[in-house]
Amino acid sequence: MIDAIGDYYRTYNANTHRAVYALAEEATEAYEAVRDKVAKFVNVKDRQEIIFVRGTTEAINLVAYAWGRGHVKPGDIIVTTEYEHHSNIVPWQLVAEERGAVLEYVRIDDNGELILDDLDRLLGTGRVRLVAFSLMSNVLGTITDADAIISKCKAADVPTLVDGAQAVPHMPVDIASLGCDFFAFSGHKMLGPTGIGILWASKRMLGEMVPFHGGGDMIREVHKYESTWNDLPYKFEAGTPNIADVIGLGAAIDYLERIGMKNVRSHEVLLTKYALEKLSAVPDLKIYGPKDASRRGGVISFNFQSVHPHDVAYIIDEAGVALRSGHHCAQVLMEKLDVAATSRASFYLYNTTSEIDALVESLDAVAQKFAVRGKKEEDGAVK
Amino acid sequence: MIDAIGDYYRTYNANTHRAVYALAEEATEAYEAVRDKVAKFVNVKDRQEIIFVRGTTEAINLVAYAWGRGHVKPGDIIVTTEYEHHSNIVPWQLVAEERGAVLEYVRIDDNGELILDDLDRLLGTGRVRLVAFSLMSNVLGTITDADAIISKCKAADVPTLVDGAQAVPHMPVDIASLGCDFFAFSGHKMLGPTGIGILWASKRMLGEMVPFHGGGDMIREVHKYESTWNDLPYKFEAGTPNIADVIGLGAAIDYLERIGMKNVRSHEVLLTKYALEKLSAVPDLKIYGPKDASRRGGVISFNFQSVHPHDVAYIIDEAGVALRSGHHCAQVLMEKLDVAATSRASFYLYNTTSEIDALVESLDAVAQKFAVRGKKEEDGAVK
Amino acid sequence: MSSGGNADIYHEMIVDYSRNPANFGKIEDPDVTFHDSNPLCGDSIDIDMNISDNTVSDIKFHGKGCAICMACSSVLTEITKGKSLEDVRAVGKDDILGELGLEHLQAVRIKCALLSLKVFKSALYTYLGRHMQDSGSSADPAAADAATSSEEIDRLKEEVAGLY
Amino acid sequence: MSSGGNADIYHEMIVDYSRNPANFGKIEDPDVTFHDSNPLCGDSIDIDMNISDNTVSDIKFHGKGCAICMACSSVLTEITKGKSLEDVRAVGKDDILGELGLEHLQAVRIKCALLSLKVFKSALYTYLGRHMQDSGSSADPAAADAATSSEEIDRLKEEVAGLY
Ligand SMILES: Cc1ncc(COP(=O)(O)O)c(C=O)c1O
Ligand SMILES: Cc1ncc(COP(=O)(O)O)c(C=O)c1O
Repeated sequence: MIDAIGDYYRTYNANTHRAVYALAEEATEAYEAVRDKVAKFVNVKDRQEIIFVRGTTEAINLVAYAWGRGHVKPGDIIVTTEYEHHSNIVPWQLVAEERGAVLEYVRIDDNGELILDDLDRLLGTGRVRLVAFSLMSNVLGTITDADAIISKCKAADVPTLVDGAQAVPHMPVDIASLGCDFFAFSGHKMLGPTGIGILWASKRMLGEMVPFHGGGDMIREVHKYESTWNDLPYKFEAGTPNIADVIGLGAAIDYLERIGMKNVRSHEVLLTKYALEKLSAVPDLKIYGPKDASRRGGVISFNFQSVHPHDVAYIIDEAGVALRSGHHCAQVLMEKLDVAATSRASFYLYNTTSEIDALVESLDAVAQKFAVRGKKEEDGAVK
Repeated sequence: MIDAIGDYYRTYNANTHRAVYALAEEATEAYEAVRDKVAKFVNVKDRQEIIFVRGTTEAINLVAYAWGRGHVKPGDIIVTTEYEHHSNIVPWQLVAEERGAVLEYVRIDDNGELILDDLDRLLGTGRVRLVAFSLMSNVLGTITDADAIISKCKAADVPTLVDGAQAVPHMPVDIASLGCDFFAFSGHKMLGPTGIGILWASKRMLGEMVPFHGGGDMIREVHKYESTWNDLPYKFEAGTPNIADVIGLGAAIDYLERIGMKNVRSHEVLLTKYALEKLSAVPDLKIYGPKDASRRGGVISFNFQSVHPHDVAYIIDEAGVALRSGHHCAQVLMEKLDVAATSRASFYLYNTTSEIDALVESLDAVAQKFAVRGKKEEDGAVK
Repeated sequence: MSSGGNADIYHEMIVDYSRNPANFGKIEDPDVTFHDSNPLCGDSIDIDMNISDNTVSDIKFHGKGCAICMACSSVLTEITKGKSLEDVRAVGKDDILGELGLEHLQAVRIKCALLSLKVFKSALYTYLGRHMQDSGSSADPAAADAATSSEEIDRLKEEVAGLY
Repeated sequence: MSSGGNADIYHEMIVDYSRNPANFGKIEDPDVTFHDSNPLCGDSIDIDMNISDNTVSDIKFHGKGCAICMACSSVLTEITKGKSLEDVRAVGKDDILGELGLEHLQAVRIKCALLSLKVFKSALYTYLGRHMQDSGSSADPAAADAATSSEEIDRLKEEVAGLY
């Protein structure tokens, strides 16, 4: 991936689409070839439906502006879930406020899975305009039952938006067979560069959408007082595109395809199973999300009852497994779990069981340091 | 620049801001250090006013959405100029249409300079809400008399937006002494990577603006039914930032500062003077824009009377000077010049007079091939 | 890095056509006219046609374009003029490119070469669509004879969409 | 790549404070209270104070935070409790960090350490601002004595803004 980006700058660094000369042609071809790669990778038939954006966040905001503002009416309901990333909540809060609509949530149960009865109840009102959910929670690891949600929504003629940022890097994803209307994901979560992401939307939806950013490349003809728009997907790609990072993303997809997403997934299931088992033995550790590795991805969130996750991450910085502490951009979920933050271990294709052993060892050391077995007297009490 | 990006991915590839561990800290520090570099480079005192975006296009659209939609009222006038890039026209067309306002143009004279009487006339209506103009035309090379425009606007209490995409790479720019309200530019035009650009806006303006993209990092607290926003500049930087390219931009700025923008500019003035002289001798060639190299930058647009610029660029692809043909995302200007496209040569710090000689030589060859001296009979006539 | 041989495509025939395009101009009150442009390069072409006895009795083009565009537009009008609708429906990109030795044109220039073909096919389905309606409401047996199924028109539209 | 010695900052004193924070809790009906949070880590702190005779007569904190945050909040309340307003206005970050041996804390953790100081200073200017208004409309000589110029309040606000 790094090589692909370096190559780009060293050899065919020229703006895409704009110029006639040979450099530009090579850049355009490389850029457009990645569009085909992406389409194939997530099984999209029509390359014109693949729009390059900065990341999942921009993808969802694009939908919120270019579709949402035109289609959400006062009194409408937008549905999301309690385990969403902020990028699948805040854009809808903003649209809802602007359009006089309301945002409602599908709740999660104690196992960290969605309570689909909530969806039935909301759809029953007849006022739902959009259902937006992530295919895999980036905190709990839960794999959403997308088929169930989408078929319910289809029956109610309600469009669906799927946040695939966490899922696409970790399991095979087939957009055509999902049957959703919008799908968003990010390059940097799948071994690709930062600054690039993808919005897929069906031709039908794209046809209903007004332009988002105005500027170069998204136009057909600009006149002083009116303009016409370029064909799809360019209508939604204004300005100089992030050419180098698109090419870098292409290299990342090549790499993942060589390994095979099925293999990525099965490796993670193994690691997750192993990790869940080992972590259960750490004293005083609460593990969130489904316990069954086949129903979840390889992110595991947990907390000591009496050591702040911030401290945990800091102390075990050397363990060799990426351990993050924080709200993971999921404060609504944190509020639900009644914590400020969690620690989160993420497993990917390059991780091994011995790294999990190292993680568990350092967690044991933290437990010892803070002597978590001996509870502190105040324990959350407020005098 | 390439090295800086490669280093980033090889060593401190981790998301900024989010995690505690050391990698993330280095990434955050490197990312934030570039914010300081940018501020210093264009003389901005307050680093909180520097917002990282994808490019000039996104910067201007951000203003159009987050400020424009809240401040432009029916009947208002937004003023731009005839030599703007599409990215400083189309966003205003979209706002104007949405808000029932009108977009008006400051025209250019035969020398390719703005007719400031038009601005006086428009400001005289008392209905102007914003004046948006580029500091240097990317087609004509004209350096805008920004001081005159901004002082007129200040006197009328009208905010100004400056498109600095073409100017910042080619001449010293001092935002503080300009006194505008918004300033936009792109990394890829200043030897930096694609996918990164900057919006500067005064604290006062930023204070009047609603968030643009909702999502991670731009929030302070997210609750189910309402959220609060992060401090500046993060309020306007939602989602995973384009960390690697920000770091790459930092390397580009270091490079430009080592050379010195004054030196960049004076080298270009020399080249431009030389090129204008040589190009005037090519048969049948019309040169657009100011003839005085001190009033213009180093892009020179020209056309043969009877060879399409598309063909010119294609034939002389080997000349060693980047020659582009097209509308250069300035179709309003093309309409004004009454051409479909122009050829455009761009000079930068690495160009030499011998490359200009090579360009002129190949233009002569084109002239010969198409025998431009012998006019074709139809010559634009329509039977 | 250079793709090499760029200038090869500018042989005498192309240069001649660009200086003296064939069938360049407008038809007064044509039976059908169509306009389109290439957003990236600004080329823009109009084609006017008269059609009688199921034959392209006259065709002219005007607009702005590069030498490739002008030469291909010239060739297109020369190939189609006087031909039956059936024959011109079968004209494809290879017919145009082959005539000018442009079989190996690079992807970016293909749009220059095929813009006029796109406009021509669009003009054709516009005419056929209109004609089909006419023939539905008239009793003219000749018109009924020439009437085209709507599937045929859809096929033409698809062909246009897939041209480049 | 690792910055090394991360764990060094978790010495006994920090761990103890995090398990048994000093002055942890709420004051019933306090003279002044203030809340703030760190958006990145989710730490959130409230400080309640009673002030009499220009002295911090009581101070308590509550909220969620990491060990560093808890320890620093504890030290802050211990340092300021019983001190005159003049003295506590001078308390700076080095006083807190020095007490806990955290002088070389990395940039990302500084926010954890100084959140409570930020909240404390904010509570202080809130109190002083309110007090200034009160003293303007009352004839209480003691209040007038303690009254602070609005410049002083601005200076405090600036200090808060520049803390990290
Ligand atoms: C004057 C001017 N404005 C705006 C832009 C648009 O910048 P970007 O494509 O990086 O968004 C450009 C160049 O591409 C430019 O030259
Ligand atoms: C589930 C989920 N949605 C959305 C995002 C946001 O993606 P980005 O920051 O690339 O816009 C992320 C991760 O960062 C994520 O995990």
